[in-house]
Amino acid sequence: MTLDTVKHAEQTPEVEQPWKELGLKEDEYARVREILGRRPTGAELAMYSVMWSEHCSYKSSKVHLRQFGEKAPRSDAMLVGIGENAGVVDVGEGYAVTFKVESHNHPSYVEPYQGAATGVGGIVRDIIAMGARPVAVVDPLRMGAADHPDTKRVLPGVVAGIGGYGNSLGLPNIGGELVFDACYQGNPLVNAGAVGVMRHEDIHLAKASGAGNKVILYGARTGGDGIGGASILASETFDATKPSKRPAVQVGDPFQEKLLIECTLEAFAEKLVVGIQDLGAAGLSCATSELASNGSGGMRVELDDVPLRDSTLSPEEILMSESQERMCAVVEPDKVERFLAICEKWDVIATVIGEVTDGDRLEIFWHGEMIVDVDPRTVAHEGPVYERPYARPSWQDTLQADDAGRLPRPEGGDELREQVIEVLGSPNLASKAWVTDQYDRFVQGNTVLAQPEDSGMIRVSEESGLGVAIATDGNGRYAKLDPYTGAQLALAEAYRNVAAGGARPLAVSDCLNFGSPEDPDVMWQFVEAVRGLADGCQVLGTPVTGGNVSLYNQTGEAAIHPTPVVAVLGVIDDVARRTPIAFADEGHLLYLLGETREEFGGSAWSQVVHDHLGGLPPAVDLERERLLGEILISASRDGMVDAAHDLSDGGLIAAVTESCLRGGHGARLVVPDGLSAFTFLLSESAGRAIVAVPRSEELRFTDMCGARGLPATRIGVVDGEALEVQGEFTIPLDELRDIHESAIPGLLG
Amino acid sequence: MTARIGVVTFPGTLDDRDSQRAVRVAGAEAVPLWHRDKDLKQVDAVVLPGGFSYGDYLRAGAISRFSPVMESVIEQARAGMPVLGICNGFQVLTEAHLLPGAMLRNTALHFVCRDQRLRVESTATDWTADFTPGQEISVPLKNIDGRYTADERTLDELEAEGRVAFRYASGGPARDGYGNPNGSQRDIAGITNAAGNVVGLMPHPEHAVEPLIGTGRTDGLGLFTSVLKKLVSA
Amino acid sequence: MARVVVDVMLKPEILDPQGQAVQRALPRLGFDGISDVRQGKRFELEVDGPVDDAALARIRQMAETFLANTVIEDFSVKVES
Amino acid sequence: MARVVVDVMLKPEILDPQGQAVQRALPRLGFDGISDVRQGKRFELEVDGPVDDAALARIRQMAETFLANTVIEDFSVKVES
Ligand SMILES: Nc1ncnc2c1ncn2[C@@H]1O[C@H](COP(=O)(O)OP(=O)(O)O)[C@@H](O)[C@H]1O
Ligand SMILES: [Mg+2]
Repeated sequence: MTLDTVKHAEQTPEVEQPWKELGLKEDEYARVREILGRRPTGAELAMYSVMWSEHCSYKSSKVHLRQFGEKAPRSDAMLVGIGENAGVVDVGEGYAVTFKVESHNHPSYVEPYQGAATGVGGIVRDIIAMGARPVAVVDPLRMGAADHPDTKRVLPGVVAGIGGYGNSLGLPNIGGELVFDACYQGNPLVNAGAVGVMRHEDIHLAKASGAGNKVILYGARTGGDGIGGASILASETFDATKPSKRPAVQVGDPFQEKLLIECTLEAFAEKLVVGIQDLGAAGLSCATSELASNGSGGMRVELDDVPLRDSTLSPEEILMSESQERMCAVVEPDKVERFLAICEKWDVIATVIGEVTDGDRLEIFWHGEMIVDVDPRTVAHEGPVYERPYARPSWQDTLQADDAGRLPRPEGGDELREQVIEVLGSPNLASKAWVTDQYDRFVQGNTVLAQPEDSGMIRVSEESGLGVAIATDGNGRYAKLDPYTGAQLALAEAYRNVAAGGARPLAVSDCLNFGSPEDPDVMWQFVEAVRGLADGCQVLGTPVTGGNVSLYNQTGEAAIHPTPVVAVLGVIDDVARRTPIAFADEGHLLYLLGETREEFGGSAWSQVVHDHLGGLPPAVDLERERLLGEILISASRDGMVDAAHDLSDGGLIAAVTESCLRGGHGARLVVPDGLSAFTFLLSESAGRAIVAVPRSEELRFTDMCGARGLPATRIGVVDGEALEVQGEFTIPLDELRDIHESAIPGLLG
Repeated sequence: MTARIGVVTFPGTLDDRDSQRAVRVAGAEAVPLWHRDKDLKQVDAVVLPGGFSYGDYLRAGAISRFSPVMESVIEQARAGMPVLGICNGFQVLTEAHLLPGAMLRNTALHFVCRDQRLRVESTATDWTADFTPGQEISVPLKNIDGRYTADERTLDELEAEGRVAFRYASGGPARDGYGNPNGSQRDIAGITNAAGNVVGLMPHPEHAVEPLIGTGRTDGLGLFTSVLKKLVSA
Repeated sequence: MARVVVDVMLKPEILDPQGQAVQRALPRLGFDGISDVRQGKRFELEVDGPVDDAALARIRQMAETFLANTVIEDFSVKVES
Repeated sequence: MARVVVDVMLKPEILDPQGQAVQRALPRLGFDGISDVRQGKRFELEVDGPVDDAALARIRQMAETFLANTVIEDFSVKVES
């Protein structure tokens, strides 16, 4: 077979090329030919096809994601915004924090352990690529029905994979979610987030500049992993009946990645790195074209120099390989030796594979012949952009009209007690300890808060106590009822969780999990959710710094619930001031902050007791969220509250239960005037939290709420060995604990 | 002059910086040691920290045990220098035959992370003198290969010679950290050599040295202050 | 009673970090001349009753659906003499 | 080039929870008649040069000191044909 060189391509314009198999559309292929003024070589075709896939080019979502930039609130904290591997925010004292959430949904369904493990690996490399030391991971998960047999296959594998990889890297897992819903049966969502810390001056970007600078590939050898994966994986509906379409499964090597972290940080510390990029989806195609197009010059790469695990790989395959645990650095010539020495110290294979050139072309050679000659911008940034048609689904009105407020409610204390127990023991509200006990939350010795707290919190400075907090949230049921509001509720909840711990929310990352963008209904959900999130961030003053879009999460015609997962990052001046959720002391007074309305659309109660999804989700008032946040932060800073817990799914009763169990104390609750016990306990109105106030602080605290106009209702006291709702029912703490803790182990056995 | 305590970093070690912090919190000087160097930099004691050295790919601790630094550690340990192996470090010590027995996969077959209650069984070691016999402490535990195993004769010998240093405490509910988390024989969490200078344990005392952080307790500090006292008074 | 052994190895094209770690360690331990190491699993099954074709077919099916993850692993079944 | 296989199994007296977990799962999956399962490791070594007695002796030593932990494991070495 003759090598398909650039020269050869020029001479043989008529050659049939497998653009379709590689996932390109006819007009996209034509566009490639137009850009090049000839047909692409096989290697060029490989590059364009992966880089122009949905996964890499965001072709369906791009036009909408722009709002995150356009509507971004002014924020002095923002150091690096959308577009880089991850956003970076200033947290004070010269420290900067980078964080991001990504999806690894399809691979985790095919091979739960490895899919989830490599998901963690990928997001952590994004963090290192910014110049930061990774300090924590989080894992928002959505699984099929808890009692479905396939959930028993997927969930334990996913959890073991996330733990197996993250634990081996020495990254504390400080948060996440686990939600079960039948809509995720064939499309579980495995999102993974990571947080990294650096000094301002250590921020690095993915760009190759300075002619003559060397391009160094380091980390694992390149094998045949996931070849074509990027395009096939993300651009077509996963169809279990056609196993040949399954992407090759990649096996993660966390040990290699740990070495990669340490050697990269050492190279940063010695200021050896001009630009850096991790290798993720689209492997070398992505790294070389992005580095080159973001820099000032061009790049020349000798593909023969790439260390291979499988010597039979073709140049196209090398360019498309998605082998894990690799990075690409741009290094000045006189620093190359030192860079390689550091890699050697850490037993990391490192090879100079090319250099930055004066020109503006990306040129790739194989056996001395040029096989790629492209303008890197056309590969990395000028992919197709779709304005996909979208329309409010015809069924949306019917769904919203099916008001959950009309569902039969419990009559009397006994029935209310039964239903409360049913809700508390449902898999979505039960303790997630079965999962989180498989994750190391202590490593690095800086964990201040971790599961089951509202947010995870990490100390950044041992000297000052400066810390950061992160929480992720997203409720697909709310978003199904109204994607605009649903996205804002996800944002509001994560924001509230961060504030409840005492940290000031600063910035947002997101992972937008949706069905097929080719379905106008789904596209509408996506458009609405993005608009909701962008508008919400504007009001809350928390810019979106980056994120990830995962489309085609559907099985046949059935899409998952629209599931925008939102991560909010916050900062706290002194972690000694953090507020935990535990009711730790008897006699503390319980206050409910915010207003409770009759809001049951999409609620846990409507799902668990009535298997119902309809009506409208709870209303959002972001100004109110902001005020609530300010109160929670002030109360934490000034030591006015001893515990705080946000209210979300399951309503007040779920939050009180968690705080009681965590603290080992019961509580006596009184139903406030004007509310039914049912609404008081189970409504899911947003913008609420409960706090435990020491008696000595009561006046100061209520004065503050009064002065700022935040409704604060005294609803009870921390007391005894049971949870008592006066005049309604009592549940002993032991029984409550049993309900809470045995549900998930019972399901997974 | 305070004591100098070395902390070894193998490829894949995770808790080296935490162990250094614990050493400092206890009031000693922490000296980083590198697996490829035989040179122990004249430290007075050595900590082999936790992690997944070499990925634990063959067996936990199996590859690290052959590193150059271990040649010196083995030699010095035999000569009486205090050595503490935590988790992966404990595994390295058993692989190096400085401590008897071996570690197997947890009976639950998965990683276990929890706040663990321990009973201090022996205070006659360089690393436990600051505790009182029978004292109960609580420190984080996190491992997947933590099931301590040895043959019956070895176990009997350990018991008879008072060389079980820490045991998983019973007497309370699992959620409060009681009970054997991994199927270790005779609830053994940590042991010592006959001379009392080499101690290995699976739980992580270095994660329990500061209020607020981790479990918020400082029960682990005693190991580090114990050795410091011995070194300073020596 | 007879013993049937099922060997499960990662497919050749799949990365084997465990085997690699062993291989890289060997020269340091003074063992040269090993150009590749792959690490897999070995299951020893004690079978009640005769190991006839039907039993072997069942074990093969067990290996395929349960002992091996055929997305990434190959297996082989043999009767131990 | 020749292949040498080293099998490493837990000693019979050592509890093997992995093997047990497999065995317990089998009846649920519809596989009966397996009275015991043990799970161990299999190493496939590609040896440069001839696998003569000297080479085998070296590999046996490698297994004894490194591939197996003889406190808990037994091993066997065989040349693959
Ligand atoms: N998959 C997971 N990984 C890590 N932490 C998790 C995971 N699932 C739940 N958690 C943690 O468990 C706690 C309770 O979860 P959840 O009920 O979803 O909280 P909330 O409703 O406040 O968002 C939180 O601390 C959350 O971070
Ligand atoms: Mg929460």
